[in-house]
Amino acid sequence: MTGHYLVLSAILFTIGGVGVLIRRNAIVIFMCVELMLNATNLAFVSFSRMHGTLDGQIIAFFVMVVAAAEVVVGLAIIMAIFRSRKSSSVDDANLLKY
Amino acid sequence: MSGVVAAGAHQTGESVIFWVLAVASVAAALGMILVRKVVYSALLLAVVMLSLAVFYAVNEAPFLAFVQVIVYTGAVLMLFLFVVMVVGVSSTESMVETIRGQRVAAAVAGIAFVALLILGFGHATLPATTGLKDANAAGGNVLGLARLIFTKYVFAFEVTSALLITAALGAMVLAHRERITPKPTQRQLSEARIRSDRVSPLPPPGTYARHNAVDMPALLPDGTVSELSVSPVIARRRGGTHEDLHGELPEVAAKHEATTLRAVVERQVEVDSKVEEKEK
Amino acid sequence: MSATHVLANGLLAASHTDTCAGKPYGLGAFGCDPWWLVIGKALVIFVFLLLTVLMAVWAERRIIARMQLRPGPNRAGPFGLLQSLFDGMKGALKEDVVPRGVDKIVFFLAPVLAAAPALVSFSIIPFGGIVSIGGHKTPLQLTDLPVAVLLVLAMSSMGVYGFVLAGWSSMSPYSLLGGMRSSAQVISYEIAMGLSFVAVFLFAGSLSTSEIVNAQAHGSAFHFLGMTLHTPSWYVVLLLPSFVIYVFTMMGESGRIPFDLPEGEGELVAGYHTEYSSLKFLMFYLAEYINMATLSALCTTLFLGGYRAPWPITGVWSGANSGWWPVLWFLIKMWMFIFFFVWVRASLPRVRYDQLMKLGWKVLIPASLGWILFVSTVRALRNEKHDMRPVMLVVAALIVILLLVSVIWERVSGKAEAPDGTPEPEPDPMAGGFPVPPLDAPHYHGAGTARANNSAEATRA
Amino acid sequence: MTTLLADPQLHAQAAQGVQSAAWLLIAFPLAGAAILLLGGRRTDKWGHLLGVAMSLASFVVGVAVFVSMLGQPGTGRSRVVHLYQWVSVGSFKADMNLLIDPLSISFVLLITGVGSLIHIYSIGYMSHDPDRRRFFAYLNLFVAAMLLLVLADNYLSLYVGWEGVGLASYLLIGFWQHKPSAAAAAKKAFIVNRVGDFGLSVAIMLMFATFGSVSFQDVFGHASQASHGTITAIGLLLLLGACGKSAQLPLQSWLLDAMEGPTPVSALIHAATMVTAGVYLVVRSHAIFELSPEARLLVMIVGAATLIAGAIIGCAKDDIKKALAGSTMSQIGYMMLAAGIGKAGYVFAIAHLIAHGFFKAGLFLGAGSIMHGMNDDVDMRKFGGLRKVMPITFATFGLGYLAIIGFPGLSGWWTKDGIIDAAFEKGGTSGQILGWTALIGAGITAYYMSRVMFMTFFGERRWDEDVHPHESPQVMTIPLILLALGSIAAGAFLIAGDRFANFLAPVIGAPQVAHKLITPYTGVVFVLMVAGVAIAYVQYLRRPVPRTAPAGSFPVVAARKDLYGDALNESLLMRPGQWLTRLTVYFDSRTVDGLVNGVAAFVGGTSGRVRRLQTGYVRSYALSMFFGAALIVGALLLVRL
Repeated sequence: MTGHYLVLSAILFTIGGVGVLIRRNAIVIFMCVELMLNATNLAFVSFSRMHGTLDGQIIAFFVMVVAAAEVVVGLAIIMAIFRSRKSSSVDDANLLKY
Repeated sequence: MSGVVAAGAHQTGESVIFWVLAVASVAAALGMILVRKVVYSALLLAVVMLSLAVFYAVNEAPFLAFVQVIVYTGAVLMLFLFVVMVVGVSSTESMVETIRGQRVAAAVAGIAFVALLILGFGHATLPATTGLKDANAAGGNVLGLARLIFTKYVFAFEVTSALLITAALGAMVLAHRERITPKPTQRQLSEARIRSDRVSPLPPPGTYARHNAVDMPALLPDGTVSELSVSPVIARRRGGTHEDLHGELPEVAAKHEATTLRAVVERQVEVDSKVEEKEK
Repeated sequence: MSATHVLANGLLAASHTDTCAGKPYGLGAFGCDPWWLVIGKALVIFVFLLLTVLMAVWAERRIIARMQLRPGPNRAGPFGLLQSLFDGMKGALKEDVVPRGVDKIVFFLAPVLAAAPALVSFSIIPFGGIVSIGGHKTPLQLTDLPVAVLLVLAMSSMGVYGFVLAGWSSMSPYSLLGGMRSSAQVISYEIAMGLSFVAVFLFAGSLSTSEIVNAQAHGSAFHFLGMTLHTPSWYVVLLLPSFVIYVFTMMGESGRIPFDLPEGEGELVAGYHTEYSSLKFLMFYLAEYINMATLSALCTTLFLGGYRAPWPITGVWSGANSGWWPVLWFLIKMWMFIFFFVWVRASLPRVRYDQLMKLGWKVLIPASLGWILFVSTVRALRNEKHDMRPVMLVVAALIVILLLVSVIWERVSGKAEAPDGTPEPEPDPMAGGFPVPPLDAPHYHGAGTARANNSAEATRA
Repeated sequence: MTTLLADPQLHAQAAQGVQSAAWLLIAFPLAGAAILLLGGRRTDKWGHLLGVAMSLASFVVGVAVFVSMLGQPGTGRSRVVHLYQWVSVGSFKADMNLLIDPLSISFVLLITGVGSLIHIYSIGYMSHDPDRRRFFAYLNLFVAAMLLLVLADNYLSLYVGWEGVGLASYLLIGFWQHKPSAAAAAKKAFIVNRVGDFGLSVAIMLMFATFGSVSFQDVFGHASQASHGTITAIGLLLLLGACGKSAQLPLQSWLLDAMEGPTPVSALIHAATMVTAGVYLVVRSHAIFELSPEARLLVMIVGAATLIAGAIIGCAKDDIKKALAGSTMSQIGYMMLAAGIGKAGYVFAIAHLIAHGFFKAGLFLGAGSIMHGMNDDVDMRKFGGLRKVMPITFATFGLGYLAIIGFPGLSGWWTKDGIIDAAFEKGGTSGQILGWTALIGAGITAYYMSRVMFMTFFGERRWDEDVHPHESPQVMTIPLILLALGSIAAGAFLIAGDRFANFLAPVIGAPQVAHKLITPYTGVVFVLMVAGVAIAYVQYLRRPVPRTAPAGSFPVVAARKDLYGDALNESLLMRPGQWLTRLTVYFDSRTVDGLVNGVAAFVGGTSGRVRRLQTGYVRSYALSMFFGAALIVGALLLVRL
């Protein structure tokens, strides 16, 4: 059964990754990143159960904490960019190029 | 149902939950990256997250399941929604791809990635699931987690607390707007108001009009429209004030007008006929 | 059926399924009920909640009326008891208006999202101890979890979705503002609320509601003037600061006066449910009152000893905590809180939004953190078998000194900061503006041109 | 060999008593310079007095050291004052030591004595200059640097003094830097000196490479073991250095322009310091030159050529200072000639140097006194008849004049005749040529000096209406008188009875033959001198001197133009140098830069194409990351499966 969770986790992770690639709205991209983190969490929890130790759950817990911190800062950055550029598209923020 | 639960039944129950929620979560995830409205994306992501919370519960991680709901669904995603509403309520995104080949490449990469991962899982020799019975035995899941966090992972825990503080401060700095003028006190505001042209409050919307919707301008005694009665925010959102001052659809208004006209004409005819009768 | 069992098994993290019969208290007592008993309990809770809402609405109107020296609804049924029932029926039968331009799916989804979690929360509230129903010994509680209180938090955070999405899907500025206010308010107060629970968890040693209630059964014994006395067992006494903070956050979470900013009728018409009518509106109404009941019940459970009889009664009547009697104590306590909600609503004005946020972030959260620090220190010292009295004395003295110093400091510095009356110079919006001007520059608000013209005229004059 | 081993230079003992305080010699003027320069304007009021005091203090120390030295036996007169170890790099060590021996103490006395007189004189001469304090600071610095030069016991320390002298001369010549000519002259002096310094520095490097040391002791002690070529090279390079400092051909061009500095500076440069450094260097390094006849021959040729060239230039100049400058060149030429002759000439070189220090200082200061009275005019054609209005200046200038032309009995007669004699004594064809050159030079000297004398002090008054010549104040005339006394007596004091030769013997070896007072050439010299004076008398006293210079014949024009020295420099050095520079620039910009630019263009072009990958779209970057992740997963699977 645990293998199923791992496969599901891989699929969700990939969907999140593809979402990052094909969406332009910074917020949606951020959501996709969250999806990827969630997918890894699922894998961690499954592994935790598989191995009979709680360490996987701890890691998932830390991932959540770090994700929360990342979201807070990331959204603040999106807000700041939106305030000055009136756009939340990541393609508009392409000044750093050749 | 009380008493011993057969291992087979356990397996079946878990399978049912898994297959239902796995399909739901993958569908929701796919929907999340495909729908145009950002709010829908967020809701679909919430579906995925709640499904994962259930998976955690099934995987004997009750604490994590609720933390998932509280932190991810409750706080993180709510923050997303909040920002979505700040940066643009109706933010729908054009789905036309501007970078050439991005979608195809993304699809190829995605398929390759997931295929490789699944291939890897398929070939890996996963150990038989031990289950967390022993790990959760001494005081339960919460106590077990707490014991690990405050012993083995205490350093990581402290570091994440520092990270959280830093992140909070960073977000405050980033989202902070510097006040460049001192905040006016109530006294200053009232003084400014007394000195201004209008001492009285603005006319409320809809006064003397047919209805009092907030985007319906008030009518002045002479029948003209008072622009001041509608908040400029609403006027801008609606693309100007209501074009029909009676608050009706154009065709209804025309019908209404026709009826009124007919009634007036009929009444006039009636009056005329009465006068004629009297004269006779 | 096996699916729910798996879920319950996972959530309870119950390692041994054969403990059901063995343990009369604690988590082991749950997850063993027959299916008809579970459904029955759920049904009873549902009906109970609906009745509570009806009664609460009636009571609120009557109480407020009495406080405002008027009779209130007194026509429908005895004392107007049926008034809210009739109001509900009428509301449900009204035309369901769906405005043009709303996001129909979410518009429909929002009330459901608001009401459903509110109903779920009550499943972990213990109404009483073990009773015998149809030959089965079962606790008067639908279920319990090792993380039961977290369920309440989770559900309250889910409930916000209803308000936020309602605000968004209405496509109306007022609704949107209401929804955003709601989300910010609930998130902010949820943190303080969670922190106020921590002290309780520390003392009870569990997150399970039934175990928390049990932990409040007996205070620790101590000797005083030759008598053996018991410390107060209820956490409202032991953890008074936590309780006070919880009461504040409870008001904030419920979104009622004085914290009803999401629907402040003076500013936002009716906030997030401005555009709702009929049954959908009733769902929000229902959610609000159920939330009120849930918060009251949770407070009762966590701080007021739950379903246990208060001390004087237990002193004279040993059977007060057995059988069905605890339900009575529980209802009395819960309704005290509901009355408190109503009382506050009748007495206090609405706060300003910035005041609300300031209270949440700058007072409640720091205070909770400090209090938790203190409590956990005390707990740790007690676990290490230290004598607490000198420590307490020293800490108390320190706090008093600190307060005195801060008061004196405020006096001194307050005098030093007396305004000298010189007007502040007009700040230059472009000062330090490299490479971009400050984000709050006047021209962002359309004020730049007017101001520039004014100043130009002033210089010409 | 034996002489070398006996050379007490090589066996100097540690200094004792007052000699160990010899560092004060340098410290006094150096401190003066430091105080005056760092103190700034607040020292304006007493700065000149401090400068004089420091110079005098140094002189007093010098006299004390000299007296203490007299009390010791001849071989024990070399003392080393160890100050500190200056350089210690690997095996290379250079001490900052002071070498006190008869040669250096002679110079010390000359420098501090004449220098002090010039200091005193400057109080009056510069009294109206707002920057007098700075002037004295530079003077002190000059004295300090020169003292370091002559007191050094190794070439490296000597080089420091050498450069210090160059710096001080630069500062002083350009003292009136607001005058473009002064600034240009200062730069010229500095740059021409650089050429000589280059020679000296290469010589020092060569010494280090050959002997592993630069101290006099080691270099002279092992000079005989080095190859002849090396020694010749060192000698020639030292000569180059000497030519730069002493304004010998071909590096003479700066000296005449150096007249742009205040007159006391000219006196200091020409009489006591700077130009004498070259002579000192050659005499000090006699151990090297004695091992290389070729180098010595070149020294003599340079000296003789400069002797004649300077004299010819001196004949044509109407500028009194420039005429005197020409004479300096010429006289230094005598000294170099003498130094080149070898043992027989060293004493006369140094003696002539000291005597010349007195009378040339007197002449220059006299010229300064005249300028002081003539509103800073230097054109002799506008002088005339000054003997009445400036009697003291006339008397002292006249004594100096008599000394320089070699009037019998005065300083110049004793020393110059010795040189001429030594040149003839050298023997051989070269001796004859050099001797006759020196003889003719003496005649020309008499001619141009008489010309200066007659045009300035005799004849009708030709000065302008608004000029009111007057005698200078006592602070200027007293140094003049003292110098005049020196002009009279120095020669006799030094030469008579071989007194100086014996004194210097520990350093440069005892003279083989005693000095003869009357030589076969004494008469010839006297006749030539009289002839020179007579011609000058006929030209400038019998006939009226035109106020504007006549066109003159080719030699006159050539002499006026410093014998085309500048033109020669320009065409021989500057133009080729410019062409070389252009060629180098061309090579650099085309070949070197072309190579570099080609590489850069290649890299730039490549990166210009590669940079298109940097689209600025985060999603593109994310795509590459995702592909990378897939690749890593694939690679892992390949490895594990």
